[in-house]
Amino acid sequence: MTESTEFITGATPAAPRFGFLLPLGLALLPVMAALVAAGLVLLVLGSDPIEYYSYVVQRGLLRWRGLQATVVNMVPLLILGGALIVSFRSGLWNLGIDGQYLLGTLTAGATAPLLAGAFPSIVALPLAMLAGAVAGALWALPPALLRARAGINEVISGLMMSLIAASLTAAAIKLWLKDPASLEPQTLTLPVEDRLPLLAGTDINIGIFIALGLVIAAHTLMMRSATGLRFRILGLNPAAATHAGLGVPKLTLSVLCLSGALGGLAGAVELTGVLGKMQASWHPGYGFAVVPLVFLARMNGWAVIVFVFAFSVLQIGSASAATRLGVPQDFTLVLVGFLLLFLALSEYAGERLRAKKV
Amino acid sequence: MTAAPSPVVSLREVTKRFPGVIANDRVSLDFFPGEVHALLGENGAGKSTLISMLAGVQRPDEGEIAVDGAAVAIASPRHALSLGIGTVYQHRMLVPTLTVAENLMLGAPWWRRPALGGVRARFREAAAAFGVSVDPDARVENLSLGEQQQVEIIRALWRGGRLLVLDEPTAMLSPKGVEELGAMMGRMKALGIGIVFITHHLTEALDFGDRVSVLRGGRSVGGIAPETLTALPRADAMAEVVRLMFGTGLASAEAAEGGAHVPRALPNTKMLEVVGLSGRSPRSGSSFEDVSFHVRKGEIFGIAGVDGNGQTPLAEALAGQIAATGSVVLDGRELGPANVALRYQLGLRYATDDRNGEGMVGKLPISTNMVLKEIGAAPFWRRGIERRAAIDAHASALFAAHDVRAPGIHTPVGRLSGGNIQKVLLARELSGSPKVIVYSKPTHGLDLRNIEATRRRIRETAEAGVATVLISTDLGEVLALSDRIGVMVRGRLVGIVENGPEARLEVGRLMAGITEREAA
Amino acid sequence: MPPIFNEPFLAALLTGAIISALPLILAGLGEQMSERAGVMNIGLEGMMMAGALAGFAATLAGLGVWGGMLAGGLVGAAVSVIMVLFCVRQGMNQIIVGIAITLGATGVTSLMHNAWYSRTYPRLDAAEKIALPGLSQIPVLGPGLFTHHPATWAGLFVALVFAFVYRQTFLGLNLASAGEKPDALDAAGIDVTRTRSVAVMVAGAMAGLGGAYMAVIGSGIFVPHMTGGAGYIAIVLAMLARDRPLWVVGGALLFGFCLSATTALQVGGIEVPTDFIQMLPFLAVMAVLVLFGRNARLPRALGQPYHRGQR
Amino acid sequence: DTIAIVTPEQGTDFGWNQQGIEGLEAAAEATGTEAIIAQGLGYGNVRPTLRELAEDGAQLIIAHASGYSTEAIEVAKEMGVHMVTGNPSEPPLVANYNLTAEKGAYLAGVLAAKMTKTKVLGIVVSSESPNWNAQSAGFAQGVRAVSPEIELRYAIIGPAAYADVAGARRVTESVIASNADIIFGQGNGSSFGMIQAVETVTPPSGEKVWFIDVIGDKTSIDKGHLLSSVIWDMAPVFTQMVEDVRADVFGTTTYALALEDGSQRLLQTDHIPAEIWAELEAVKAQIMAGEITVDLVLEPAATRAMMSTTVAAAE
Ligand SMILES: Nc1ncnc2c1ncn2[C@@H]1O[C@H](COP(=O)(O)OP(=O)(O)OP(=O)(O)O)[C@@H](O)[C@H]1O
Ligand SMILES: Nc1ncnc2c1ncn2[C@@H]1O[C@H](COP(=O)(O)OP(=O)(O)OP(=O)(O)O)[C@@H](O)[C@H]1O
Ligand SMILES: [Mg+2]
Ligand SMILES: [Mg+2]
Repeated sequence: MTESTEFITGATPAAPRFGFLLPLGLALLPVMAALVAAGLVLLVLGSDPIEYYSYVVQRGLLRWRGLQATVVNMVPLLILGGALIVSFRSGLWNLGIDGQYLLGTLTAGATAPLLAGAFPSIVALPLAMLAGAVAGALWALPPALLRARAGINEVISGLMMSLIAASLTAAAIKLWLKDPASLEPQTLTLPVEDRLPLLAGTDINIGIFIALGLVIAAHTLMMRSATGLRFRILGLNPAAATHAGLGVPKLTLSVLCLSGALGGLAGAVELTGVLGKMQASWHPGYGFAVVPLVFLARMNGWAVIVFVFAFSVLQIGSASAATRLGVPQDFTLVLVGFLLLFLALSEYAGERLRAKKV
Repeated sequence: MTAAPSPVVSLREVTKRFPGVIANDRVSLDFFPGEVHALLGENGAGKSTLISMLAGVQRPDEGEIAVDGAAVAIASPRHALSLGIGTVYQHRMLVPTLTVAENLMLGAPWWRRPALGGVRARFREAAAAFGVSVDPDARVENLSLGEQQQVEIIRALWRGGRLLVLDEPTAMLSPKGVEELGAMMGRMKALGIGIVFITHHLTEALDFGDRVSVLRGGRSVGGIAPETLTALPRADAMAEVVRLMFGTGLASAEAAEGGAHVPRALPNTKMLEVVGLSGRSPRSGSSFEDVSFHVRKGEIFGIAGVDGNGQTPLAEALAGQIAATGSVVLDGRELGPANVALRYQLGLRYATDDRNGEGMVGKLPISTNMVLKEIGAAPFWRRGIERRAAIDAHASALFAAHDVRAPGIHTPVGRLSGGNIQKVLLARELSGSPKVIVYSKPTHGLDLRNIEATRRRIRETAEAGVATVLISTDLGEVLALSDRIGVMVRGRLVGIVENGPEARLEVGRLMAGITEREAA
Repeated sequence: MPPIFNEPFLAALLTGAIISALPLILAGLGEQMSERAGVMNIGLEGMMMAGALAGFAATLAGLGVWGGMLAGGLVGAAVSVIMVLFCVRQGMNQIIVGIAITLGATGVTSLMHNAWYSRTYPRLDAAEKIALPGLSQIPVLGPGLFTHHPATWAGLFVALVFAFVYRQTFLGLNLASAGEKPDALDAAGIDVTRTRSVAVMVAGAMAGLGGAYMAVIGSGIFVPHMTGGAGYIAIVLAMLARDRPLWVVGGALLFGFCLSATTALQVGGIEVPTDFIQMLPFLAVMAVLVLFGRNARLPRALGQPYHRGQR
Repeated sequence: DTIAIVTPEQGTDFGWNQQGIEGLEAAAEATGTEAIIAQGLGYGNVRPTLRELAEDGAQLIIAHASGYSTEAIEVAKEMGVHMVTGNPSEPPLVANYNLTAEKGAYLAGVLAAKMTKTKVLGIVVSSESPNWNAQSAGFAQGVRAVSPEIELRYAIIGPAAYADVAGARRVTESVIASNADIIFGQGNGSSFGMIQAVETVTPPSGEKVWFIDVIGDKTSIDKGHLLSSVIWDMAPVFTQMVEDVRADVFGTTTYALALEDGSQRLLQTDHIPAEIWAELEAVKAQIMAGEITVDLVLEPAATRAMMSTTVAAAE
């Protein structure tokens, strides 16, 4: 069990509740830099950066419709952020997160429509979410067991389980769960009126509150609770965990399964809130979008919220900006790439500053 | 041995700061060829920092280092080596996954092929001369810390060079090992090599050192020049050094010798009884066999033996960290299968010797490390939620009581000096109401003042009725504290001796393996 | 079995398996070295995309297959310089930078394709193969296994070279030390930063070669996102193989053969859902993990920046 | 007025996306409406884009991927905008366009059957999506109509291998090695990998290999192997839709590619001998006259069955 874990647990002596203010301050400069760099690319493409960016802000943030889309877009990312906070702070690198998300979505997609037929939504949806969470936890179990029992690195097994999940969910839908009424291989659809209730007069469903609640919960769990401390010690020094009698295998199992459950829940909430059905081709790969955000946030739940919001604005805004200005959608990748790079730079500078202060 | 006129290396007004501490404050020292320069100072005095600048690991913030009188900015360990400055660090510097031989050769040009053959032979000789048997093809991670240190010393001696820096090289050596090291330093001297020798044992310093310098709070507070040292009667020299290190009268000189043992009358209630215990450490592979002994209420049972003879696994088994066969009865209750948490609750404590490896979580603050073994328990947690106030209060109290030297209770433990980490560890294990405490090398790496304080604490807690198992490679310590002494050789408890005037001789004979299995 | 399983068909299947395995081998070997030295290179996928475009462009420009491979390697290495500067030298978070590289490179190559090729879709001529005398005459297996472009043999040869380096040179020891206990390596007088930089750039070059191979020899054309996650599979192979280059080769070939098996079954008219067959290689890896998993321990200092003298 | 289309990939694939976009632009031209193109949106959740387009005043939106159907229908009802999907029509807002070219594919099958020398034909697809299935089945029927002996090799590159050129080339080369000398290839980006194979290898017996493409016209980038293509011209369909919206009869008829208006047709290249082309024209007439019926098969299993059973029959 002697593995490098510090780069994922990070040095975090009880991070102050608003410790994310510094990274935030340090975020503005790099954002500027990234925008300029990507702007040059836009110029090469022959379109006007200013126009593009103003579109992004317009459509992703300022316009009411866009803002709603942004908020809805945040839901799964936030819950996955919570899942990763739990696992990363424990020095366990749950890269199977995408697989757990898929299993959660699939399970919710398979159960929700039926449950909604049998019970009122108030009962049906929580049940479906529970099912999703359980599915996610179960999918996290093999890597967890391998890690806990034989010390087998969870990164490899996690990635494998994700790739398997992609094929398995597709096969399951095509072979057993397909909605006969639809040509496209997808599960039965949860009727719009049975989905998570919307905030009056908006496209925003209450999933956002569930998501926010979960991130904060995950953060508090890790930073203020006894269980969280046990998890963190596991991450920072497994030998010490053994020495202090924390039962490393049990901890490992609980961390990965908890993380997996959240992963599955993310899928269930998005399905019952927005998607309504799961398609065989559905693998959005949120995991790799969230992982860097969680690192940038230094695994601080509050900061994760901020970064996820900014990221969503960008996703929604740039989708329409590209449409309007005939810029290929893949330009967004370039923009995000630059942002991550420069943000990482400032995060690093911030760490330097912090180190000086201690 | 006449000290050559001009120094090999000199430090001029060197200052080094770290967040919250000035580790070295305008230190000036000269190191001469063919001379053993003993560098003394309490924990956190700045010894390791000073030599880390010689080794090119740290750069001075101010001041300069001169080699052969010419100022050089030592840019890297490589640079230091090329200048002929070799170092054995306080913390182990071997690659755990490589074999001993590979570690010994590390540093050669990258395109070459390692010629293991020759090294093996050479190493075997050197090791033999050192009185240890380490397999050159063994993976370093399977060696005990003691063995690892011996390998590093041999490596440094091989490299030779012009200045040899040894940071607490004797910390884990057996008495014989220490003698050997002394002899070797003698040979090096003869070759005109300068040696910097850091230790917490004044006796060693005075035995091997030609010149003594003392650091206090990062400052160089003087020392004793060779001529004076040779002239001065030992006792006076000792007193002088103690005065330099701690200011006047704080610590008595014979504390260095560990103080004398006073026989005590003890109640006859067996607090800890171990019968036919055997086990092996999955980490290190070293094991112990069929160990039986008991410890009465308030008794101190010493376990003497050279490092690497299975003491650590024994301690780990007692603490419930590793599985073992046989029986362990605590206060009349059979403890059964390994279970650290339960044993801790029942009042069995284990102060490990591997403070960085398992004893502490380096990146967490001192305050948290103080309650590492009570996570979730009141008053520090309520309904699973931590109560910082309670934790900090608890920490501050211990912090003061154990005289920990650090910027504050929120400093990450990893930043502390070796000795101060040890203090935090002891503070944690002694707090609460223990029934049995197992110490493993409790004072190793501590300075005189702390050794004295720690030993006093061990005595006091024992007198308060705590049954104590004291595992130590420092025979003086065992003799000074124990009521009875068991001796471990190759994983077996080869004998148990009542402490007394005859004990030292008897223990020595047992360790040398003269009498076989006449366990009391 | 159906008559269609004639020799040419089997040969094509084997050829296909090897050709689809090679990019994984090249990139995987690179990642393996980088991880051995303690640097987690998540940017592999991006470096492969960059190499693919560069290799394709160069060959298209008339530099030939070797010219293309060279270009791919160089560009891959160039991209990895970002990793060197930010992660190895500055000690920035390797995961973020890696993902940034992958996103950026994927995006840029897509844009370039859009600008240069999306109207004409230029295609390369087949890379000429050479048949290994003797071996390629072996019935059934021979033609498929031993008739390839020399670059294929070169790729496999690299694996042997790496194996030699790890076992037989100080470079091997240095790399391992940089990943296990960098301060010990530093204390022994070897520059950790330089050692890691070399490893990362080799990884970049190898990933670039892998991408170039895929574009120049594998497909003969470039389209956006064409590596389709090969980079991540290569990372898994590298982690799985730890310090054994030949395991990377074995793992990659396993993937290749599973892919060809799919085609064989379909063309043979045997009905198997593609999704299930897609899973086979991954299930196989899980099996390997369960059996030999204990070897999958990662270097202690993997992902940890090294700052001399820090406590 | 404004009409819009939402496509999963960039409209530069000489295929599904490009034809859709060009079709919409043509329709806008013909009906004097403004066109908004939202391309390359991937296969994820497109609700935000659909809503935005509706808000920007598009009265008619074509959700140009079978995966978009559910979202599209929901947004149509939510925002009262006309939406076109692959799902069954629900007038007045939702209309179905079934872009299946089984008839064109049938003709392609006839063409292939008449041209093949090795009597082995290959069908390579990038996925098992309904419109691919329809064409594969149509092709098979066309082949059978000419000769029961000809063998069919049916291979899927991967579940959703739309961009997997390397895989496409590998699979196609294998199929050719199994003696096929004409490849009927379906798969947006990956088609280029198939073409690459067709251009670079030959079956064991050394015949020249032909490629029959679908949806778009790749003549401009042909290197002499493009035998034909089942063209999907969506302009007529889209134009019809706009007019129906104006006439308030939107979705009362299903919108389909038809041989009649040439929206579904076989591309004539100069590689096709005149006499064979004449025969094809005759077959086309029979189909339109209803003398020949081409079954519409959409299910993967059913499609595969048509291949395997026939392979068995051929042995
Ligand atoms: N890298 C570092 N970062 C922060 N503080 C440090 C660092 N190195 C040393 N210090 C601090 O500098 C002071 C001197 O430490 P040093 O290790 O030199 O003491 P020492 O004399 O070697 O003590 P010991 O005898 O216990 O080893 C201590 O307060 C320590 O906390
Ligand atoms: N594989 C390892 N990983 C980490 N630390 C190790 C490893 N092997 C040994 N150690 C450290 O070395 C120390 C001594 O090693 P070991 O457990 O072998 O003691 P030992 O050989 O029984 O000698 P003694 O009992 O006298 O300490 C242990 O406390 C442990 O912290
Ligand atoms: Mg020290
Ligand atoms: Mg020990």
